[in-house]
Amino acid sequence: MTAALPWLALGFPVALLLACLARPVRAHMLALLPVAPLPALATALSGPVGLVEEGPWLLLGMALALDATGAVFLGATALLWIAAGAYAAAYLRGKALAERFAAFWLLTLTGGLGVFLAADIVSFYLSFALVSLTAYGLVVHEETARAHRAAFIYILLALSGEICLLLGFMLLAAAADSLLIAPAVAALPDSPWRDLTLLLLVAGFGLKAGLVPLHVWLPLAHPAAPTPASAVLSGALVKAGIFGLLRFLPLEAGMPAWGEALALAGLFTAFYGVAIGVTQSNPKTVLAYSTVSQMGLVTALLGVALAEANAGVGAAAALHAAHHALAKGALFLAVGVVAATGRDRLGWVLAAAAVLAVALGGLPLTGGALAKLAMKEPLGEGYVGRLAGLTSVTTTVLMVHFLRCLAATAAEAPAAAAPRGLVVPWLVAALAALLVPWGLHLAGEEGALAYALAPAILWEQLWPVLLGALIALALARWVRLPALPEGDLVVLGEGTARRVAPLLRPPRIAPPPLRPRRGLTLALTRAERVLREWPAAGLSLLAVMLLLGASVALLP
Amino acid sequence: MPPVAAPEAGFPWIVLAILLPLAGMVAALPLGRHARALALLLIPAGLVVALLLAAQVWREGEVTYALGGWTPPLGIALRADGFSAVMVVTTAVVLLGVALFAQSSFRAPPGEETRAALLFWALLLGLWGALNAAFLGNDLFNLYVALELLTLAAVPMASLEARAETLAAALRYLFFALAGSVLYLLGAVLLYGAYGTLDITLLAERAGPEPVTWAAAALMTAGLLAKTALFPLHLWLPPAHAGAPAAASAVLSALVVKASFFLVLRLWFDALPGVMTAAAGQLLAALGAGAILFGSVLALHQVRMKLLVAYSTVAQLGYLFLMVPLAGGGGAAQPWDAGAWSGGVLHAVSHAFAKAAMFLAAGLFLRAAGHDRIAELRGMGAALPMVTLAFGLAGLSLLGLPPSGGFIAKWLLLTTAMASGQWWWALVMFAGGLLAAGYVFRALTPLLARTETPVLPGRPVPRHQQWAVLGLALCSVALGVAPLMPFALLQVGRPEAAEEGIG
Amino acid sequence: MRGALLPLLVLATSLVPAVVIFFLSEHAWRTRTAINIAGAVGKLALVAYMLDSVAAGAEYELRFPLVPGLDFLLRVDALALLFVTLSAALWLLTTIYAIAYLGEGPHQSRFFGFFSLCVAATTGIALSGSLITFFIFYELLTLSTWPLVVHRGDGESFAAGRKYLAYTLGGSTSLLLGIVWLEGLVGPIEFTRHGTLAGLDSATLGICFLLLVGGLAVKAAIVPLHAWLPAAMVAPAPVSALLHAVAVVKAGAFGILRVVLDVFGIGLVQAEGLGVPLAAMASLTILYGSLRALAQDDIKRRLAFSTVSQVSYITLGVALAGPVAAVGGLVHLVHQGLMKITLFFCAGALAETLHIHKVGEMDGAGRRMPLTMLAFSIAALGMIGVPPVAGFVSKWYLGVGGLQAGQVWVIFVLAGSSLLNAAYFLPLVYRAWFVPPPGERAGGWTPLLAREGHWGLVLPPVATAAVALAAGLFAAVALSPLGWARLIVARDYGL
Amino acid sequence: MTATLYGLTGAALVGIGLYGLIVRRHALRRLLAFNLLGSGVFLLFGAVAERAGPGGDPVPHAMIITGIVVALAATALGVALVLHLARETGRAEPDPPEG
Repeated sequence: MTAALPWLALGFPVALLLACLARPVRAHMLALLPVAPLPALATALSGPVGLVEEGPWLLLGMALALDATGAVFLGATALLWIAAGAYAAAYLRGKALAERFAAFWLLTLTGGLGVFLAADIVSFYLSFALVSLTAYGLVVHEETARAHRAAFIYILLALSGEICLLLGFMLLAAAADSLLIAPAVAALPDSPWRDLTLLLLVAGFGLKAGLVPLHVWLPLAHPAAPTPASAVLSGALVKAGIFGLLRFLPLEAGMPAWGEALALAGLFTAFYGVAIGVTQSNPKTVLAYSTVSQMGLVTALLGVALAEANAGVGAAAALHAAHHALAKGALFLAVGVVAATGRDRLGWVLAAAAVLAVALGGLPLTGGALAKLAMKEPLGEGYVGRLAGLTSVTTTVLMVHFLRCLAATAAEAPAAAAPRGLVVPWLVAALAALLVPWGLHLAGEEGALAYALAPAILWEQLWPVLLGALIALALARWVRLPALPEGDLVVLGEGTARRVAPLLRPPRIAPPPLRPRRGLTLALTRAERVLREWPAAGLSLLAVMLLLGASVALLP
Repeated sequence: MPPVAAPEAGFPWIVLAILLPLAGMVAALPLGRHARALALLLIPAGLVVALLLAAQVWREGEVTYALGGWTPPLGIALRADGFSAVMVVTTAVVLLGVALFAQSSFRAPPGEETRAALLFWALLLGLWGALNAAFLGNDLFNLYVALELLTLAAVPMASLEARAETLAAALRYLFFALAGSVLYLLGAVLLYGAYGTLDITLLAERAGPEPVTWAAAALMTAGLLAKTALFPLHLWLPPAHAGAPAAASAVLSALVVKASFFLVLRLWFDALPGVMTAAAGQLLAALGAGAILFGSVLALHQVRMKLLVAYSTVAQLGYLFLMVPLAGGGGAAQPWDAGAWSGGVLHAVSHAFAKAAMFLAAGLFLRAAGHDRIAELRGMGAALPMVTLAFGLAGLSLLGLPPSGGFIAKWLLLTTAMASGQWWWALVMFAGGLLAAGYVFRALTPLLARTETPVLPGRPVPRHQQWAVLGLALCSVALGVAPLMPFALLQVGRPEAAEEGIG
Repeated sequence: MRGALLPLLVLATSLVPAVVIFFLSEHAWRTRTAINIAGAVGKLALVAYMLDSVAAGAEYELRFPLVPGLDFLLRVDALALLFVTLSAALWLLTTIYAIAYLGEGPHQSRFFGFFSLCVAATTGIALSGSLITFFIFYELLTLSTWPLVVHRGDGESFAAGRKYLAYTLGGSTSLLLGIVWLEGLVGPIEFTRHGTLAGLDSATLGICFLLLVGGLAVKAAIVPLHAWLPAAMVAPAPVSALLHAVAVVKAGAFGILRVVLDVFGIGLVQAEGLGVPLAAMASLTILYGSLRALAQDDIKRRLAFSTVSQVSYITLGVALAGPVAAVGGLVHLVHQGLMKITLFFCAGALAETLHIHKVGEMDGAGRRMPLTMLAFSIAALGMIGVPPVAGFVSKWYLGVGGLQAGQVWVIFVLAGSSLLNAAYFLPLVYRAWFVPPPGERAGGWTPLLAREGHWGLVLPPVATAAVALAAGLFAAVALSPLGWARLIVARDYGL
Repeated sequence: MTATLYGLTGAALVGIGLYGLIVRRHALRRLLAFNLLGSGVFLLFGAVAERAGPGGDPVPHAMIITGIVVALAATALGVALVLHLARETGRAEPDPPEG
């Protein structure tokens, strides 16, 4: 039974999509969205399963597996998908093109879950590509100019990322002569193309995870999508990149140079995201930058692990991912709820959002705090660890900024209330964001509870949050930050592209004029006229005769 | 002494093959309008005779027959080897097609003037007799008579439509052919003076390389080339062939020029193999190459379809002469012997079918449209689909593309050329094929063009004529699908020089 | 005896209809359709039967001497069957499509006659067991395609036809020269007798390889011999489908496969260093074709240049001369056919139903013809190499094969090509699905307005797209194109 | 001796005939030139027969007679054509005037 569950988890959304070919099912398509991830949640809850090679006839021989880390990733994202799905069902009801949205949603969902379940390279790539490409449909959905631009940049970078991954995977598979991920990664350190492979993989996954400078699509795409889509994009889909790094970096063997570089890139991203984020005013954009920052942090964690050959880092990363997925998802959903809520009822909504937001900064007793706790040890005491600790402060700064932006977007009518279809999924996600990390934490070693509640630890977690909040308020009060465009660096790229594009267009070459009659033809026609003359013909007859005679008589 | 077939060795089909048409011609003259019926009766019968002769050759090997029981050098011998048999059968088949085609064009219903009809059928029978005589004769003087008879039948045929330009063309044809005949006769005289015989088999034994034979060979070959219209002696061919009525053009282009070619081969391979040199072979091939390139380019630029087809004949005749230096070349790697020789002969045969079909098709277009200007034949393909198909199929053979007799022939020639290291002749053949593609498709293009309103033939084209054209074209294709039988037949009595080469 | 008869029967299933159709009256619509469909179905059935037995190791052979030493030889081996199966299946669909596409148009007997003849020639090419038999059918293909290219009968068609002939006949000349040269040295060359060329010197081998592959490269549209292909897109859509996916281009690629695998043999090609230049040419073509496609505004022209690019994957695969890459090349023969024919079917349907010819007119096409555009999108994604569509499998094998053959640059060619493919295919897909059709507000989609064309124009692309998807999704099944390609390579390499 | 004389005369006739055939434009002149040519050849043949010894070789004689008949027929045909041509065009020159 457990062996069949992963297949069910992937097959169910696809089956639902196929069922939508029938008109009656299609009429209720939106209602399917929260149902589709249920088997995946069940799979995650039933715990790790070993390698399941029940699909040797699929793709190039498909195999699935679920380890403990994968189960956490899968479970958390499945929860988010359920909540966001329910939210989407309410959000899009009766709107145009809802069916198209639902179709892309189901496809993205399948890919997003498949990433965590795939045990062979090709299935992984398939899932990853499915996520990347079909998410386009979610980003562009509203068909506004902004959505088109965001979606274009998204697909451009996503495709580049796909290509990098494809090449990396080819190199990996060719070197290992195996399509299963585990043996292929184990063989990577001895591959003749080791560095090229790593470069391509890091670029491909980093792009998805928003590693600077490959992050530019993220602050454009996440806000442009409809709110529930933003939630899964920022909550669930970026995790595919992190999970990819976790799966494909040779953490057991360790590679100090690569690890260090990755850690630095991650840290830089963590701070960069915040720095740009505080200049933004759209709450969704701020959240997107926050995602960039958070993923940078996890990347730094993985970098350290790679440098130190610490294969046990998965649990910490998973915990962070689980929390971030649910919290960030819930925050995005909150944006939609706030937008539908009047000033009169805003208070409790903002309060709940505030808890979620500051939890990302590591507010004690929240899931965020547990995540930071789990990451503390693997990050170590070095400069990376210390700098990573500082991100609690910066994250809080960004989150407070977010709350201020969020409050400004409330509905105009003071008495407006968000429909229940939006509020309930949001609350479920928010609750999950608080509770799931605790569940995971307590499932760990004994004494985990006491450790997490030790006053020293609590203080250690509290002061950065307080500091961050103070800085944020100070910034808001006294500093006037410049308003940077969404997607920062991308503007430079677009400008360059606009200038370069005309140069690439091939010049029009006029076809050469046809010459009426070519020289040879003319000459032959003249020759024919001469040969047709009677005396010429007679002389040729004589000439042929003499030549024949000569060749018979004189030549061998 | 060659074995002489005793009269009881087998029925003398060989004699019948010559006598039947000649007797028919004589009988036709007083018959007037009924000459057509006689010809239509005799031609199928002649085909049967030809096939029986071929079967005889196939079963018994080379057939010789001494006329009146006198053996050479005193008597005159007829001889049928595989080569002759193949040519005789080809002639009969082409004539059958042409006769079917012509039976409605050259008929004289009671009350109409009968001259053209009588003349055509009588000439056709005479021509046929002359052809068979040329293919079956084993005596150089006999062959001269056959050639002359051929000329005397062919020239009036070219001028059946007594317009000024056809008459002029016929006169040029006549003069050139006569000049050729005289040269040939002069050579024959020299040979007789030196060796006292004109029997090919005996000459082959007696003739050696000495000045008399050299001169004779040069004279006879030049004379025959003039009759074959090998470049640069082709001046008479395009106007004569293009000016004749379609049925006549078909016979002239398909068969008449082949007779003198046949004699060139007889002379070089059977009569004087020891005399000819490799250099002479290269010279002949060079002329052939010239014909291929020159004729093809000119065909490419013709405005009228019949002229295009006529120039294509000039070009295609060139291929025949490429076999001379290639014979005997590079047999080691090939599973066949005498590839080039067989290829050349097969080319002659497939060209006969194809060219007959093409001229007849051109004639039908001319009839339907009232003119044969290629560019103005737009839409004729839809009006006469079967004829267009036939034209295309015949073109296939000229291009040397499979499946067609032309392809097999070209293949044999090409492999020998490459195997014997004479790659330059292969290049010429390739160039010729490409040029042929150029002119064939240039002619096909307007035919297939779509017109605003469907084109209707100006004069109705009888169905049996269309079938005759298609039948001939299919023969050229069939030769490419099943060439084994003619190929094997060709090997009967094959001259040694064909395998060992000349010079 | 039955063994010898089968190849002939397979050939006859399209040859006989061709001949019969030529002589049918223009108005005998029902008879013509019946004969067409019967032939196609019959061929498919025969092929299915042979697939089963060839997988079990059977081989069929029919030998018919034309002249001594020049045998007409039909052989059914695994490679032949790969191509035959493709052409048989696509023929059926293309016939259905063509019947719907041409409707009541003129000259149908001629069209379908040559159409069937074209398929017969393709079948012959696939089944031929010796170089000369191959050449015979190769030429038959050239000639039977010309009337199809010029079918519209206007000036543009004839210009295209002239170009087509000039290129292909030039190519055949080179091919024939190569064949004649080789056979002049070693006698008849059959595909089963490996090693006959081993004794020749390097220069001769090199020149002959150049002549043979150069001649075949015309049909395979390898740069710079590709110019006929984009010109030939003036032909009706079913003909384009035939040219690009089933017959002509494939014949060239298949010929290169035969020459490399069965005439020279991988070992000799490697030893003489002939593979790498060929692979380089193929790579150049892949990139050049894509770049040119990018600049085309006409949809069919864009697809045509895309074919130029895609077909060279096949050549690239065999030229790399490693088993895995060869699998990639072989399997792309089928995959490209499935995907490209889908694209052309769709382009034709768009032109017929909505009069869409240019990229800029594609706006909202997906909302108006959802099924057609779904098929189009699947095929386009497959061309880019997105899993699980079949194109991915080809690319994967080519890439891994290239790496294992020590040619790392190959993967960058693949990467560049994929990006370019995306750059010229995705705008079409994007416009179709995400831009509202002219005259409709953004965000409005009323599915009821969808108007697909005649079912005969919809079913074939949907079917081929489904098969392309299935070929990728179930690639690991033994009878999938991939499974079959593996079987061929395993037999050829004696693995 | 007679044989040599025959031979020389024949050779001279052949030369003259060839010259006339090539150079002359008028159809009748060409026809006459052809007859000269033919006669030259027959004379040569006669010489050959003479050389065979006393009484001569009968075979060439038979051939000469046949040849004369053939030449006569050809000449008749030629004359008929020339007449026809002259009736159609008023000229007896088969070559197109522009050449």
